[in-house]
Amino acid sequence: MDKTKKPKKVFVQGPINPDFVAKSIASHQSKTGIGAHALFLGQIRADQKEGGVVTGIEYSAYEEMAEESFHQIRESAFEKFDLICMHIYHSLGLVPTGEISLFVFVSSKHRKVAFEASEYIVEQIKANIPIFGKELVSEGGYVWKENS
Amino acid sequence: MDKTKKPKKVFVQGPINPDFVAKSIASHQSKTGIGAHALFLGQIRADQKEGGVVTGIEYSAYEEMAEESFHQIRESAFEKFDLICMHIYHSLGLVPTGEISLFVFVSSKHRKVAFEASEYIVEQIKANIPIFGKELVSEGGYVWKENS
Amino acid sequence: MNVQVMYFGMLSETTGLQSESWTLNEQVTVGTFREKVEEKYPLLKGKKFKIAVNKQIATDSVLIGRLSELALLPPFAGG
Amino acid sequence: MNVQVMYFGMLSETTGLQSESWTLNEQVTVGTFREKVEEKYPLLKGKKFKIAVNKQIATDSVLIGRLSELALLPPFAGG
Repeated sequence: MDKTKKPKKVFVQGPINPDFVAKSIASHQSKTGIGAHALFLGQIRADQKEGGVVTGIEYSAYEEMAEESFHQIRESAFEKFDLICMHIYHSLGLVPTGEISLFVFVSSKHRKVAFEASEYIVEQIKANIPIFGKELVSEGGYVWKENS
Repeated sequence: MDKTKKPKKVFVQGPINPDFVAKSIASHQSKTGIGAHALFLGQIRADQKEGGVVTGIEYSAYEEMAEESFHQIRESAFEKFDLICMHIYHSLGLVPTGEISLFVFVSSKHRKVAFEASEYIVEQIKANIPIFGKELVSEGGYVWKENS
Repeated sequence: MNVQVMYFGMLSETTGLQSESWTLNEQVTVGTFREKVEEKYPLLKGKKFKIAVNKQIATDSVLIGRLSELALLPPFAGG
Repeated sequence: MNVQVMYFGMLSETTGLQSESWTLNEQVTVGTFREKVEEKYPLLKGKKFKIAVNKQIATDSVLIGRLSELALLPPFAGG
């Protein structure tokens, strides 16, 4: 299966394509111990800011540290939850409003584990990965995003 | 948006295709109030049974009642959770091992609501929809499936 | 009065039927109908099943009305 | 000793730099470095930031060793 714990490539340039999600799903159909997949997708909202409406987010990261932090999240998730597979993808660079910047994909035998792991991993990413985001607004400026 | 509460078509014949999932995701990119999508996919496991390993599930349903029950789940989910969109698809007929028989797709502004609604809806489906499943096993027989 | 009775999943194997018409007295409850159907198909006795009246799961005290659609539902397996 | 210091996100705007080399005394703590960097770039004082030493978030009492890689990290925005 997929339990090798070597660091995996997480960052992708620009938005995450729905077809990429489809390919990820299809590639798990040969893993017949899986009964449940939980997928989380983060999509860029057109929030209203002082300088207009958000048109996209420009992501940057401390990449070397982020890769290590993603690896720690992977390890702790595999320890806490009886997962069969786990994949994380996050965008760098510009992701326009309406497009996807985060894709967390966990698979397990039973559904409960998949639900719990999915939420755990997303919360860990929001809190612990050194990723930075500039929310570009329609009137030309930008606002630095801050996770709550 | 998608909040009209008329009954929607839930049942699909045979497995749910990953490309269909991709199309569903893509069709939500114009809804720029969405910040979080939670997707649940149920996949057929190759469980070991007395008569061999499961090779697929043959689904049937009391369709008219099921459509009404799905509609009730939709209504209660929209009442309980601040959702922007919600879609449910379930297979009828034969779904081979490794393929997908259930696709629950919820979208909301913030992630917490999406996680909670996804789990709620899946549990409701498992408990309350009159769907029946014959697990076909490799030695030629079958076992009637029963949700726990 | 006549009512339509449907058998789903493993219960359609037990009865050998997808559906059939029953003639019931007025004011019959679901509980009474349950006894009658188990009398007609003794193999049903060991099985777990619920009875839906007009697409709603019904308890034994519910009265079966004219033109009702009854269904015998084995354990659910959706998902 | 020389250490490399990186500034991310809005902090690279505040300092006008992505990274620079600092000369620090041995046995300097993260807390002392924080004071020094806020002295050098007074606009940092109003900002929330964490300091990572060798890719680990460090508390103020951590000692900065030779060849360390320091990074000033503004609030995270992943997801």
